[in-house]
Amino acid sequence: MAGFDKRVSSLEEAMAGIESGMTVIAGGFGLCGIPENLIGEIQRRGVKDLSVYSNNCGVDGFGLGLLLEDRQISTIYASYVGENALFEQQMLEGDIEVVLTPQGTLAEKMRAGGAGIPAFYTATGYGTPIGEGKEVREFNGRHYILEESVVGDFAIVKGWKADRYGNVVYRDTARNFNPLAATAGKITVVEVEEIVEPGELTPDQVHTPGIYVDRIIQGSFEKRIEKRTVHQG
Amino acid sequence: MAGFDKRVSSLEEAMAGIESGMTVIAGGFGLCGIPENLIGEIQRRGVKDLSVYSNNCGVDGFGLGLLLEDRQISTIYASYVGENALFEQQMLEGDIEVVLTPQGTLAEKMRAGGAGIPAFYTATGYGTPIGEGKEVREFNGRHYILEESVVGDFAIVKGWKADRYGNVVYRDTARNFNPLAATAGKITVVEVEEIVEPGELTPDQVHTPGIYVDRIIQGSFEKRIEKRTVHQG
Amino acid sequence: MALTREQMARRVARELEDGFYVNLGIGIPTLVANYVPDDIDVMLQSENGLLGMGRFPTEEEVDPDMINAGKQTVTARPGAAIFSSAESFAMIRGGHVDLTVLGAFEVDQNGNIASWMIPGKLIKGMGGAMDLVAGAENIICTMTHASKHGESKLLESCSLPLTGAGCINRVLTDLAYLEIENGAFVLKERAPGVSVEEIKDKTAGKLIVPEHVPEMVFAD
Amino acid sequence: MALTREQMARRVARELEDGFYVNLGIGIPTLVANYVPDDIDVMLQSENGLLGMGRFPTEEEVDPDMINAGKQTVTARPGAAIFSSAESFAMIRGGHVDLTVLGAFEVDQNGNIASWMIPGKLIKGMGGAMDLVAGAENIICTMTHASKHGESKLLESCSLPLTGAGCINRVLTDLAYLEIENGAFVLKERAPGVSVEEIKDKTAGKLIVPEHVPEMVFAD
Repeated sequence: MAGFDKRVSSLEEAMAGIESGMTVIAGGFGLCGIPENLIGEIQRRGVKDLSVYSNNCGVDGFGLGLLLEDRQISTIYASYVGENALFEQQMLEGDIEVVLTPQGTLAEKMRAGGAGIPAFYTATGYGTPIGEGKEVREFNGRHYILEESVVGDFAIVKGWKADRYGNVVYRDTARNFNPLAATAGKITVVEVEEIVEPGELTPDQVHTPGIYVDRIIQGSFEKRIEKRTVHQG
Repeated sequence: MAGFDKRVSSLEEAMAGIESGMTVIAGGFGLCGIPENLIGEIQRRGVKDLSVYSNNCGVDGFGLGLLLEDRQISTIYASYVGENALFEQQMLEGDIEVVLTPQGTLAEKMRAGGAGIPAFYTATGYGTPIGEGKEVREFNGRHYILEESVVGDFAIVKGWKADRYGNVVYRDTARNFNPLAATAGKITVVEVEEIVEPGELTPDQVHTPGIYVDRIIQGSFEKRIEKRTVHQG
Repeated sequence: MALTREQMARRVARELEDGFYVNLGIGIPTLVANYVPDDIDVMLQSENGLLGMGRFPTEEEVDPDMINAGKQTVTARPGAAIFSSAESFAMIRGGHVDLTVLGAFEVDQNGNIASWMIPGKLIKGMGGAMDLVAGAENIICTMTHASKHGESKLLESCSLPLTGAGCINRVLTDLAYLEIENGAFVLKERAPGVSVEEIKDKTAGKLIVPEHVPEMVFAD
Repeated sequence: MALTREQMARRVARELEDGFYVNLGIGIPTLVANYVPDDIDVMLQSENGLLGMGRFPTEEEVDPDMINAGKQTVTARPGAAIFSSAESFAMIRGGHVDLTVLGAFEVDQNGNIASWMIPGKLIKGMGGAMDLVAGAENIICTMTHASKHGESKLLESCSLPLTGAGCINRVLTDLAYLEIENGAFVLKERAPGVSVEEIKDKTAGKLIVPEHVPEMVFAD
């Protein structure tokens, strides 16, 4: 059954093959559900000129923010760049190209890329700078713009549990972009908190079927909280 | 909390508002996971001239086959019409318009309709009769055709368990088209085997979030098996 | 007197209906959750993938895997559902959310909204706002009526890059509640003690003032 | 001797590789599952929403909620995943399935395939076949080389409505295994005892016959 055993035992093996100039699709929303250790491995390798698709770009010194420090990212497709001073600075200074992309369009670009849909129409962004230069078409009296999908050389994903076949479940809102990213990588690498035996995940409850996943690695996670808000009383 | 209690107590109430000439999107694959009782209620009401989106059209005397008997369907969008003699006959005689639609395209039409995507490109059907009259476009050197999505006046869905908020889980391969259909109805009616208390369904495991669902009804099901195949020994 | 942030949230909360699925943006919109009338129930959608957002967690409940779109730690109420970002925006884009409340820098008399960038000054990104305004049929925009320098934010035509075109029809400011109809702001209610004259002064876009403009009433 | 259905399935099974995700169509392709070599493991995808299809159920295991795309009752193997039709075709359309095996009425030298209707005679519908041939890079077509009346099914140009254009590159018939390259069928293997002459006779499309065409060997 070696052919379906997708477990790898080192981060080096997990990110083997990543090279400068590649496109990387990353799961996570803010600092929630981000592939911390895979990002760390990309930093360690020092590959440059990456194109990254990710909703956010981490914070200074954590998450994808690490790759900004070493100027490893040349272009990022993201919906939100707030809360990251270095990011804002690199953007304003033109060191990094930021393609601001509406969050739902970003999610759908990944999903469609994984699903063999090269392009789709959405009303999101019509009449705004996001729609400029894009084809506009009317359906049922409403205007939509054409958006193309994306497939990455690598997708880096954070899951909760996985089996060796690469079936993955996510925990709570740490799911976010992860299942979409998982479908959209030529090589999809998933790091999880726990690897379980095949059969432990109920087939009905698998969030990412193993067919999308190439490598699985177990890791430990800091899970930094961006805004700790608590109920008083 | 009346506003979120989507339970109805009769089939009459479940299908209230359905009229002749409407578009109905139905879940189910073959006879597996079909909304048996909602179909029965449509038959009882005798509404005519329905446009139906469903992968199959049941068999003679069961499932959507019931609506063929009374000639209630004028147009059906389906991927497979085999195993239903009456269907084939009505189609060949021109009593019913059959828009044969590739299975994946049919699924994506429903999903996209529910997701506010009016149209998408797919390679499926390019160069075949399915692509005739449709826009062809090249992306990355490959040809794709443009397919439009669908939203129905009603979606009829078969779930396993639901809570009163309309959160639904499906069982095994009875899931099939049901979650897609559920997103694509202006009025979505789900019949289930069991209604559970809010909180009994783990949020992570909900297949159809309640926001898509308008009415929930508990029913009992025949669950007819189309091809009973057993392991010898 | 201009409305406080809390009063603005309370006024918006009156637009809630029993059974509404609601997406609340960051800032004043978030406060609306505190003023849901007792006799109705609404379900909060957070675009990072949560339907049925609950209160903030206690210290013991804090969980880094459970946040809202503002990245705050939250809880899920019984009957919540959690899903991917694609599913979340399927709901939003597909028009399944009943009400969206969000802030803005500018709104104009044609229902255009600008809320995501000030060229050369502030680029935070649009997050989910462009999807929300494109997907919802029912949007309330909350904002101060004018800047600190007295410049109107209710314009004839937005000067900043748009978030959405022709999508806003209700605006609640600290001075007034207005609806946008046929290329004009229609003044529906005034903040307590705020004169029609002041609102006129601070509205750069076309303003229609009905004969009677009631004052908002806040019970306590 | 022409291959039996079982021999055809056995020959196709040799194309399986360890770790392949495979979609098997109805008919001969289904039989391939019986001949997976012992030293490899493949995962069967059924387009109604099952990855990791197992054997048929025992009488006690029969469950109407667990069927395959041929509507047969089946089981799931440990490590299976179940999903919606949209997700299933995301896999297929997105090129995630490693090998698709399906039957056909006709194939032509340009890789076109016709498998879903015979005008005026038979309209079953394409089911998932159009998606499968559009999505897979690796397709094996299984069919008899000629009709009962001796008419070739390997044509210069398909006469029936197409299922997919230019997508087939491997064909296993009861007489031969062929690959489609540059607008021609290339004869790679013969069924035991079948002459190159017979294959030539029954191939209407352009056929390239290499100097040596090995005979298939079946151990038992």
